[in-house]
Amino acid sequence: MTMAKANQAAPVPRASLTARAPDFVRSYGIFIFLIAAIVVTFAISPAFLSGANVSNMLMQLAPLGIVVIGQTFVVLVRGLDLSVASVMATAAVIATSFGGQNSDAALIFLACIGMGAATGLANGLLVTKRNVSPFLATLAMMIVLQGLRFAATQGAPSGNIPSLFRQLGSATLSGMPYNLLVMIVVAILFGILLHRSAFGRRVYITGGNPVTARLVGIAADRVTILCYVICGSLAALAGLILSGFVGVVDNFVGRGFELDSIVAAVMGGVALSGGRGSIAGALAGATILVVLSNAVVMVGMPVQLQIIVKGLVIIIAASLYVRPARA
Amino acid sequence: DTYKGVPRTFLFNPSMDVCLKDTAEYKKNGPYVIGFSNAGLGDSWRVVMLHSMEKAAAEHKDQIKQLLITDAGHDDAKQVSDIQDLTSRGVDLLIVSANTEQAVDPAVTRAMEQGIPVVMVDRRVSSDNFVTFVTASDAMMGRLFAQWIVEKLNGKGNIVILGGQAGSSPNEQRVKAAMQVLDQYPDIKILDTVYSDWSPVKGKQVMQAVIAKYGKNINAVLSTHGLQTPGSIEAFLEAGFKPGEIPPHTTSDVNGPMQLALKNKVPMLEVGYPPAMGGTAIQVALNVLGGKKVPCTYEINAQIATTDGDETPSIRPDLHIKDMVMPNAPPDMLVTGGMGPDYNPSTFKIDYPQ
Amino acid sequence: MLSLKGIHKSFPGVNALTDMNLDVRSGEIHALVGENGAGKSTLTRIIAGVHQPDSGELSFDGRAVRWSSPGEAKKAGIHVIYQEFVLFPHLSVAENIYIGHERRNRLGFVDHRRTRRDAAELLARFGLDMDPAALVQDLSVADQQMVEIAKALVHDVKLLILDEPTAVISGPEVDVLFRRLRSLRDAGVAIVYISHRLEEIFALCDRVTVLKDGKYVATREIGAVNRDDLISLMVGRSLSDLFPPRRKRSDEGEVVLDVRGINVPGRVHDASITLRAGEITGLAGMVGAGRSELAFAIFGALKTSAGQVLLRGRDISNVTPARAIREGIGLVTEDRKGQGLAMQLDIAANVTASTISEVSRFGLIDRRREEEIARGEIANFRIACRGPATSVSLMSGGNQQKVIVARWARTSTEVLILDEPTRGVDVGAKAEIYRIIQELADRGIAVLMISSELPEIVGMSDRVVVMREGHIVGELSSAEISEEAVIGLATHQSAA
Amino acid sequence: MTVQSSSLRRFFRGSQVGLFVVIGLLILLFVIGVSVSDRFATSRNILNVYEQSTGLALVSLGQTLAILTGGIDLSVGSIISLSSMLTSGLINGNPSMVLPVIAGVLLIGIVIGAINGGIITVTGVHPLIVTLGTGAILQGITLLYGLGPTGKVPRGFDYFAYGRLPAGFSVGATFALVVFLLAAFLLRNTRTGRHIYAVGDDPHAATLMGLPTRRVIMLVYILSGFFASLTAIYLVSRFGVGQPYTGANYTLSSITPVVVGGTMLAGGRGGVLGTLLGVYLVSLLNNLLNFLDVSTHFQLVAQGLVIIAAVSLYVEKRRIA
Ligand SMILES: Nc1ncnc2c1ncn2[C@@H]1O[C@H](COP(=O)(O)OP(=O)(O)OP(=O)(O)O)[C@@H](O)[C@H]1O
Ligand SMILES: Nc1ncnc2c1ncn2[C@@H]1O[C@H](COP(=O)(O)OP(=O)(O)OP(=O)(O)O)[C@@H](O)[C@H]1O
Ligand SMILES: [Mg+2]
Ligand SMILES: [Mg+2]
Repeated sequence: MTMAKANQAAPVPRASLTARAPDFVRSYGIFIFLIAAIVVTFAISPAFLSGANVSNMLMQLAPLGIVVIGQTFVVLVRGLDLSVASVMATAAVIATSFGGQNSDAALIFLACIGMGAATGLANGLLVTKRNVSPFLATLAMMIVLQGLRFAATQGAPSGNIPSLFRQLGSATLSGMPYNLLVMIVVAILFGILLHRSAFGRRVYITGGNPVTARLVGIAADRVTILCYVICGSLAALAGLILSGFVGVVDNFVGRGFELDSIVAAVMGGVALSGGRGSIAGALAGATILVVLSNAVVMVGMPVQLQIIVKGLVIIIAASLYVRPARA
Repeated sequence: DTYKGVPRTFLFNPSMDVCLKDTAEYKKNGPYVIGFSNAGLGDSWRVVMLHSMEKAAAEHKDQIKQLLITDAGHDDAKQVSDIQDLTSRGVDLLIVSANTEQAVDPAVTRAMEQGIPVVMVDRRVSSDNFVTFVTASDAMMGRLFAQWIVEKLNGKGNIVILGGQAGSSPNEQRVKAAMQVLDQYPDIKILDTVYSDWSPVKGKQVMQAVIAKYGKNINAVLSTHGLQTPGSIEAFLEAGFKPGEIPPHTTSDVNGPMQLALKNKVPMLEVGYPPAMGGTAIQVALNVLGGKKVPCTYEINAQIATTDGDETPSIRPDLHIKDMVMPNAPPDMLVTGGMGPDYNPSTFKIDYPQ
Repeated sequence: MLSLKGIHKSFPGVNALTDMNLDVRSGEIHALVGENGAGKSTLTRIIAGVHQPDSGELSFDGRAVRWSSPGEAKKAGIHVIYQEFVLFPHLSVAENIYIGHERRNRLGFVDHRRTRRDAAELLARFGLDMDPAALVQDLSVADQQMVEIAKALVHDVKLLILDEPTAVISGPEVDVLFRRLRSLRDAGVAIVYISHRLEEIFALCDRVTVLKDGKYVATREIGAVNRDDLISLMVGRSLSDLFPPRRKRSDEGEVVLDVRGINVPGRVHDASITLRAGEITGLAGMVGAGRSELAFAIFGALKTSAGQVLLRGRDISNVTPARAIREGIGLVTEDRKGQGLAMQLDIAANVTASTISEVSRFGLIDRRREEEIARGEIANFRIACRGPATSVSLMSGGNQQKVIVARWARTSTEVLILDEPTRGVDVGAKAEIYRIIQELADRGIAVLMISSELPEIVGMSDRVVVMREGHIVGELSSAEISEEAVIGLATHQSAA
Repeated sequence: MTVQSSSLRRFFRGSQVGLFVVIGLLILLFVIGVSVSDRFATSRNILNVYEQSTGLALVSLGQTLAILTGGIDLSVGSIISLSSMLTSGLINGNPSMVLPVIAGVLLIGIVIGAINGGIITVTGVHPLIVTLGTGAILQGITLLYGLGPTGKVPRGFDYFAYGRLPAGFSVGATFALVVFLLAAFLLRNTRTGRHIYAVGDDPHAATLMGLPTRRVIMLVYILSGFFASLTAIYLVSRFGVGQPYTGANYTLSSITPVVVGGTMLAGGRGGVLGTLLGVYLVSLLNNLLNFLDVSTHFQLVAQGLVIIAAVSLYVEKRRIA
C-alpha cells in the first residue's frame, strides 16, 4: 500500500532524562517521602523501629488502610465519602449491641457490612440519581447516621464486644497484627478488583469520563453506586476492627478517618478529579499518616507542632502528584 | 495515727469561703417551665447526667410544667443561640451546662439581666452572673490525681500525662491543677503530655507510641478521665507488661478501667465526677424558684476510691475500687450515675414533663 | 508582524517542535498546514504565550518577546481561536464575547445592558440570530463556534490565529467567517489560519507554511502551489485518491436498521431512515440540523418520545447504549474528548472500552489479549504511538480519532454510525479512515456517516439523507448525489 | 421571538432559581413554626434568629467566593480560632488596643488567605487538600499561642454581637446583610466579579482568555481569610473571649448554606444572595427545632434531611443517556 509511511506521522523521540525526572518523582515520590520520614525519625529516636513499635504502627495502619481502600474507589469515580467515620462508629455500636458472645460474631459482621453497604447505597443514589454533590450528600448522610445512632443508643452506646473482634482488633501473631492480615487480604482482593478486573476498568473509565462511559455501554451510575457501596462496607469492616482495638465503644470511633482517608488517598496519588490513582499509592499515603502520628510522639514533639507537621506533610506530599494539565 | 499528707483543705476544698445566696427575688408560683441548655451529648457521662435530670423532673411533675431541653452539640455559637431561644420560649429558670466557661458567659449574663435565674451545672461560666453552680470540681480532681501519684512514687519518678482534648476546658483545668501540685516536686519528671481527644482508641494509639519510646521508664500515668484510661492500660498489656508491672493510673467514673485494674493489678485512683449532678440541679432550681436560700456553689461529693493497698497519706478513701466496679457490666458503663441498678442508658425512658 | 526563528519545544516524551520558523506579515492570511500532531496547535500556543519555547526567538510587531502568560500576548494584540472551545458555558453569550474586555459605565462598573446591546449588534453583523442573553451551554456547537469567532472581533487585534475554526460550522457560517477574515486582512490584521480542509486554504489564504513532524518544511505563495503539491509537502508523498474506489454493488443489501418516525423533543421530528447492509448512507445537513441527536436516539443515548427503531425487524426503541452495543450497533461521536475517550487511560483500554467483558475472563481483564488487540488495531489503523500502553491524552487529534473508530469498528457487526468521523483529521488519516469505512461496509455492515463536509458526503455515500431543522427533508440516490443537490436540500428556505 | 419566555426559562435555569427554593423552604419552616408555638412568630424570636445568623453569614460569604471559583476553603475554622485568640489575647482588656488589634487581625486573615491562594496557584494541589493542610498548621499555631481561652475584651466590645439598632435589628446581622448586598452588587457589576464566575466555570479557558486567573484565585482566598477573621472578631464580641477551637465547627457548617443557596461546588454558578438565604434557613431551622421539642438525636436527622432535600432540588438534567 502506498501509505505505508503514514505511521511515522508522529515521531517517537526518546525521552530525555530531565524530562523523565518529574515523572519519576510523580510515580515514586510518595515512597521516597515515606522512606525519608522513616529514616529521619529513626535517627532521632531509635525506638521508632523497635519491633514493638513497628507492630503498633502496623496495627494502627490496618483500619485506616481499609477505609482508604474504599475511599479510593469513591475518589476514582469523582466522588468522596465524608460519611465513613460515621459508618465506622455505627459499626462499633452495632458490635456491642449484641450479647458480646463469639457466637454472635457472624451476625454482627453481616449487620455491620449491611449497614455500611446501605449507607453507601444511599450515598450513591443521591450522587447519581439526584445529582447531589458527593461532598454534601455524604456530609448529610454522616449527620443523619449520627442522629440515628444517637437515637438508637440515646447517645450512650454500651455493651461488650465479642472476644473474636477483640482478637482481630488488637492481638498479634508473633508481632504481626491480625488486623493487618485482614487489611492485606482486603488490599489484595480489592486491588485485583480495581486493577485487574473488568469492574475496575469500568471504574476508571467512569471516573475518567462519565459520558464516555455511558456511551461505551457502561452503566456508569451503577458503577458509581457500587463504589460507594464498597466504600461504606469497607468502612463498616474497619469500624468493626477498630472497635476491637480497645474493647470500649464510644460514639466517635473512627473520628477523623473521613478526612484522613481522603488525605491519604490524595497523598498517594489518587486524583480528586477522578480516574487516576492506585490502591498501592493510597496505602502508602495511609502509611505516611500513621508513621507521622507515631513519629511525632517518638521524637517528643509537642502536640502543637504535631498538628503543624501533619499539615505541612499533607501539602508537600500532595504536591508531588500534580500533573501539569495538557494545555 | 497522725495525718501525714498535705493539708486537706488544700486538696479537697477548692473554694474556701462559704457563701449563701438569697433568691427571694426569683420566687414564683408554680408550676414552672424550666429550660436546660445542654452543652452537648456524645459520651456516656453526659447522657447519664441528662437522664438523671429528666428523672428528677419526672419526680417533681407537680411543680414542673415543662422541662425544655436544647442540645448545642458542643458548639458555643449554638449554645448562645439556644439560650436565647429558651428565653424566647418564656422559661422561668434556666439550667445551663456551659460548653465553654467564657464563651457562654455573655449569654448567661444577659439571661440574668432579663430576670431569668440561671443555675449552672457541671460546667459554669467564667463570671459570677448566675445564681448557683452545681458541680464537682475539676481542680480538685487534678490535684488529687497529682498528689496521689506523687505519694505513690515517693516524690520521685517519671510520669506521662494522658489528656483529653488539647485546649478543652475540663482537660486544661484538671491538668493545670495537677501541675500546681507536680511543680512542687522537683524529682517528678513529666516525660510527655499526650492527648486522646477523650477517645479510648486514640488514647491507646498515643500510649503505644509513648510506651515504645520510654518503656519501663514510665512510673505512672495521669489520665484526666476514665474515658481514655482503658486505652492506656491496654497499650501496656500489649507491650508485654505483665499484671503487676503496669504503672499506677488515674481514672474516673467509668467501669472499664476499674475492671482492667483489678484484673491486671494496676494501682489505680478513681476520683468521680458524678453525673448525678443533673438531678441535683433540678432540686436546686426548685429551691431557687421557691425563694429559698441556696449555696453559691453546690458541690457534689465526689466518690473517691483506690485499689486495695494503694491508699497514700493524703488520699485514704473509704471506698475501694473492688466495691465500686460492676464486674459483669459493660466496660463503658458509668458507675457513679446514681440511677439505680436497673438503669441502662440505651433503653432509658421516662415520662418527664415535656 | 510575527516572526519565529528556530523554535524548539518538547513535552515529556515528545519533541513537538524542532527548529520551527514562521513569518507572518500584516495584511495577509497565512495558512498553516500539516498532519495531525505536526505541531500546529503547539506553535499556536507558543505564539499566544500558553507555552514557553525551550529555545528559539519569537518577535512580534518588531520586538523580540517572551510571553509569560496568555494575558500578556493578548495585551499585545494577539487573539487566538483555539482548536478547543474557550467558552464559559454558564455565562451568557454577551458576557462570553466581552469577557476580559468588559463594557463598563462611567463609574467603572460592568454595564450589562450595554454589553448585551453591543453583543447583539456584533451578532447581527454576522447575520446570527442569537439571543445575547442566552447561556452558552444552551447553544449548538456551531453557534458556540460563532461566538468564539465573534469574540475575536471585539477589540483591536494585530494578529489573529484560528486553529481549525471551521471544524464544526458549515456552508453559510463559513462564508460569513471568510468574509470577515478578508475584511480584517484588508484592514491590515495579520491572520494565521489552520485547517485540514485544503479547499479552504486555497479559497482564503495568501501564503501557506507547511509543518511536518514538528519541523518547518516550506512556505509558499498560494498561487505557486496546487493541492497535490501541498499534500506531498505535508505527508512527504503524493496522495492521489482521497476516497477509496467505489465498488460496483450488484444488488441492494437487506434492510438492517429501520427507523420509523422517531421524535426527540425539540430536536428531531418524525424522522424515518433505513440503513442497508453493505451500504454507506450519508446523513447531511447544516450543523444544528439534529443529526447527532438522531444518532444518539438510535443508539439509545437520548430518549425518544415517539417512533420505533427496528433492528432486523426487532424493536430496539429506547434501549440503553449497552444494549445497542450488544445488538451490534456502534457510534463514533463527534466530540472526541467529551464523549469518545477516557483520556487518562491508554490506547488498549480505550479500544476495548465497549467490549470489556470480551477481553476479560472470570471477570478479570486479560491484559495480554487486550494489548494484542490494540497492537492489531494500531497496525490496522496506522495509529502513530509508542505502543498499546500510550496514554491517549498525549496523542494528536487525528490519532485519537483513529482509536475511537478502531473501537467501534471492532464491535459493530450490524450498524456503525459515524458522527463527523474526520473532524480535525489530516488528509492522510482521512484517507485511511475512508478506506476503513469502506472496508467495514464491504464486510456487510450498514454504515451511517454524518458529515458536514460535502466532499466527504459526496465522495463516500451510496445514498444521502438530508436533515434540516430536525426533519428529514430528502433522500438522494447514488445517481442524484452532488454537492449542489445536498446543499439545496439542506438549506432550502421554507416559505415562512 | 418570545424573548420573554426565553428569559423566563433562563431565569429558572440560572442561579436565581436557588433563591426560590430556599425562600420556599423558609416559608415552609415558618408555617410549621407558627403552627407549633404562638411564641415562634413573635418579633422578639424572629429578631433573635436574625441576630443568630451573623457568624455563619460572615464566614459563608468568603466560602461562597472560594466555591464560586470551583475551590473550597477548609481552613476557615482554624483561621477563626487563631484570629479569635489573637483578638482577645492582644486586646487583653485594653480599650486603646481595640482598633489596632482589629486591623491587625483582619490583616492576618488576609495574609493567611494569600498563603492559601499562593500554595493553590503555585503547586496546583486541589484547594480541598491545601486548605485542609493549612487548617491543621493554623490550628497548631493557635495552640502554640494558647491552650485555653486567652485574654479578654473591654466592655462595649459586645456591641457588634448583641447591639440592637432601632426597631430591634441586630447590629452584627445588619452589618452582615449590608456586606452581602454589597458583595452581590460587586460580584455582578465589577470585572473581577465576573472573572470569579469565569474562573469557576472553566479555569483553563480563563487562562487562555488572558484573565488574571491566579489573581482571581488569590483574591477569593484572601477574601475568605478576611471574612473568617471578621467572623472571629464577631465571635469574640459574642463570647467575650477567643478560644482555641472556637472556629472548628465552621469549617464544614460554612459550606452548607452556600450549597443550599444554589452555589454549585463545581464552581461558576450561584451567588451570595442564595448563601444569605441559606444562612437564614439554617438559623431558622435550628430555632424551629428548639421550638419543636424533637429529641436532640432526631434534630441531627432532620438537619441532614433538610440539606438533602434542599440540594436535591437543584438536579440538573443530564443530556446524554
Ligand atoms: N501538553 C502536552 N504534553 C505532551 N505532549 C503534547 C502536549 N501538547 C502537544 N503535545 C504533543 O505534541 C505534538 C504536536 O501536537 P499539536 O497538538 O501541536 O499537533 P497539531 O499539529 O495541532 O495536530 P492536529 O492537527 O491533530 O490538531 C503531538 O505529538 C502531541 O501529542
Ligand atoms: N441545547 C443544547 N445543549 C447542550 N448540547 C447541545 C444542545 N444542542 C445541541 N447540543 C449538542 O451539540 C452538538 C451539536 O449539535 P448540533 O445542534 O450542532 O446538531 P447536529 O446537527 O447534530 O450537529 P452536527 O452537524 O455537528 O452533527 C451535539 O453533540 C448536540 O448534542
Ligand atoms: Mg491542533
Ligand atoms: Mg452534531
